[in-house]
Amino acid sequence: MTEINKGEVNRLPGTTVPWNEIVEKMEPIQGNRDMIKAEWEKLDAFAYIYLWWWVQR
Amino acid sequence: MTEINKGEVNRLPGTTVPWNEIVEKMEPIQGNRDMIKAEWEKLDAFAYIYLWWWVQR
Amino acid sequence: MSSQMEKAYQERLNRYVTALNVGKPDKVPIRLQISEFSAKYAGFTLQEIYYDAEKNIAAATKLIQDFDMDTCPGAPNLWWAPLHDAVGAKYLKFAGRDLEENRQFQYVEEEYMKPEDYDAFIADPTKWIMDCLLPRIHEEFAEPGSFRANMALVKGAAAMVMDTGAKAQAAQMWREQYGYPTSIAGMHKAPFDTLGDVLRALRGIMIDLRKRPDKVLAALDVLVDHNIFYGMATSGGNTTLPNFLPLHRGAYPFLNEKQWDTFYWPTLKKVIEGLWEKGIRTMFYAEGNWTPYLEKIAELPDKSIVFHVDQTDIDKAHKILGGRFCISGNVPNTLLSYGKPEEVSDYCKRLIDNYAADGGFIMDAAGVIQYDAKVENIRALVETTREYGVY
Amino acid sequence: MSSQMEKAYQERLNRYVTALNVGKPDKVPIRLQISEFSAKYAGFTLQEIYYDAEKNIAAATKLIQDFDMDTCPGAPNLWWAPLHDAVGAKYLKFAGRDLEENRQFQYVEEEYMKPEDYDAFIADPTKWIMDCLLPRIHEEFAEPGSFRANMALVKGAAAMVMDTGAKAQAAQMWREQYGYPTSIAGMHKAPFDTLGDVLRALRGIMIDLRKRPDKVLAALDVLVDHNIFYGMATSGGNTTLPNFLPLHRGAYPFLNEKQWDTFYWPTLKKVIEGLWEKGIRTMFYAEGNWTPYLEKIAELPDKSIVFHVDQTDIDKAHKILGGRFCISGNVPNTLLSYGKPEEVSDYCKRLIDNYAADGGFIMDAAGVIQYDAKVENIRALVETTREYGVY
Repeated sequence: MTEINKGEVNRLPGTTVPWNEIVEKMEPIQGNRDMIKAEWEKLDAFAYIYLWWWVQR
Repeated sequence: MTEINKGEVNRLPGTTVPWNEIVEKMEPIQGNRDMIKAEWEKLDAFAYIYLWWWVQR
Repeated sequence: MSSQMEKAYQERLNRYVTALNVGKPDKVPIRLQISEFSAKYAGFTLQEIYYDAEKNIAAATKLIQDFDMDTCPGAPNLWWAPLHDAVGAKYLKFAGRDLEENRQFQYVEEEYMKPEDYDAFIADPTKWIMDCLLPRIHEEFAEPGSFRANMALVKGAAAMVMDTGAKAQAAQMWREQYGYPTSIAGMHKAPFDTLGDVLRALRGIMIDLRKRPDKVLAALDVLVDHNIFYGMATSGGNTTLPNFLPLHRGAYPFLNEKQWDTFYWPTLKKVIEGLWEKGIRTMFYAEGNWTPYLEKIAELPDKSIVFHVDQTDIDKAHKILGGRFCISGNVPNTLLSYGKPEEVSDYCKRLIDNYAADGGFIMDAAGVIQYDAKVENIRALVETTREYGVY
Repeated sequence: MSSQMEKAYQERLNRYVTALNVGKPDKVPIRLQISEFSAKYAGFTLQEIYYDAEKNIAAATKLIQDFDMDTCPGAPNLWWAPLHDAVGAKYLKFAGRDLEENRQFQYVEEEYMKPEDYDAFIADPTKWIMDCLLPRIHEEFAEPGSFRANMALVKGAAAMVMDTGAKAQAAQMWREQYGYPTSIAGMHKAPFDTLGDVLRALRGIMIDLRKRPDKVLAALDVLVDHNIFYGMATSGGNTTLPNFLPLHRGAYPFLNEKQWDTFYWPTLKKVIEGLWEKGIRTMFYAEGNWTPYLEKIAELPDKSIVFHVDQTDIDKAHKILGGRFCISGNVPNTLLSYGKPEEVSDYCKRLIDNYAADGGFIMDAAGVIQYDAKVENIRALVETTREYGVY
């Protein structure tokens, strides 16, 4: 079950699938972890904005 | 039921949800129909490319 | 970039930012917020503006070619209709599709969030938007997981990146080829408006204030950090230009004074202060009349907003907020539509005489300039301000 | 755009296109297809190339600043890893994540399409990709309709637009600031490779040829129009530059001659001819050895391909295809990695003497230039060709 259920995840503003939910699946990370995290978070923030855009008109 | 089932739709290359499947829901179109169609088809072609990109590597 | 255009850009930007910082620039800055008027002026139908991304940009370019302002009004469409079509979005009707090709867009107000949704919304609003709201408001996403719903997400997301990218490229082009900055970077909303506009709609939110005020307060609290993030993310972290805040339900007399104090102001204040802590100033675009609330608004940190005057008493706004906050506005849109150029000219001179003397003032229409404004009146506004508004 | 750079752009493009049209330009055009070597040369790790979009572009920019070629090799990454991470794509391993930060990507070959999928694929391949393939190859899309699956579609689509947009902007920048055209516009595949690479994998397709040849033929037939469309759409309709066709399973001796005639060639020929009817030339990037098939390839319409020589017998290729098709290649990658500059130089001179005399020849390495090439050998290739390759 990969679904994130309500309450299980601390979904802060700007996040849909937080990095700490995903990093486990990536381990062991062989190189520069911060670079991978930063890019994950940028695309995740876009997904967040996509959802909220329909509300923040 | 909005799902398109296999065989019901003539999904030509470059299309995912063909214009003729969607235009009925838009009727009556009040203005320039070609402009709306062209933009629908551009985004639909992108969706098509998104899917096939994972195959055409 | 030619150095001449870069110089013009810096001059305009400096004039604008000096006023935003309540200082006195060389001239009164001119910033017009324009939507459908650009289409009319450039000779495009409204359908073209909503559907054709290139004409949408070209309309704004035509304006800065012909009028000497300090900021580019930006592309006139607020929404790119093909993005809405791709997901089957129900809440806006556009020119050329549901409406005749020169009719202004219409919002279809409904309770897209139900009273029983409050708990799920409060617990995890982002997930609630995905799981509950989008299937209701996007016809193509009515059955999540279906082929069509999957296509709607792919196209919606792609279209948003395309639209954002086209507008960012346009801003770069206006800078390099015409020496113009844009007037705003990003946008956010008052938590009460986030809840009261698209989600619960006017009728729904007014009932909630009586029937379930605690839920409303809890939802508003949850929204504060989301709305701060939204402003930051949509501005791309820009701390030079103001972040647009279109204000709706807070205008007098939607709410009574107690309701305003309880439901509207506390969370809005937190959002504005939160952005200001990150260096982002809010363009407090006070549509309608905000006169009764000026003393409360004066509680905000100095310079944290530019207060935009629509039908607020500008004399009182100037007395209460002036010197601490930049003020912009307020040439009436009715005057721009039905008045004569001389009347517009006189109105602008009065504004400059009465409110611009110490700086901290930006010339603008009272509201967004739409299809009905007359070209000669816009010209009168711009030319009068340029000639008469020299410090 | 400065007129000097535009002039340089037109000169390079004209030289390149003249050769593509089997004509004799002023000099032998130099077109290098470079991937990981750019990273090494620019001083970036491979992880940076795969993860950081700006460094990926900067690496190619560094090459055209330092080497006088006729086309820009383009950004070195074939895939932007954050896009793959966002959907949890399983079939590629990237430097820095699954691999050390300077290891070349690895493809994880599996039968992502099962034998029992043929009928659904043949009936509606686009729907099959969405409904069956993506949940298998994208971990984040394992449960269509779930929150995470929906987010994977949103991010995947957005990332693709971002990546495509960044590369299009880079191409514009290479033209305006450096006077360089790119070497290709868009890509397509042989139907047999579409089926045999990602979908059925080598083992699967080889079994299918014996066990279910009719299904294979039906699937290949379905693919013809899709692959033509894919080439057109990814090129944006560009009819000046060739459309890249990386050829895999058709190299000798993957298939025996009868298999090649039956399964590989007929649908590939249709794709190439279909694109050529629309004005799009194919860059027939024949990886490996294609000597036994040269007579068949000669059946294609004049100029419809540029035939790229890797390990194909270049003498035979020149005899059979020369004069009707441009030929490119074939400086061995082993020579570029382990040879000396004088050896590279001599090899280039031999190529020019033997195959370039009548025009219709483009200097290039035999295969894509990767991490192991030596800088001094690339320099020898470029400088020798520039000096010696003057008509």
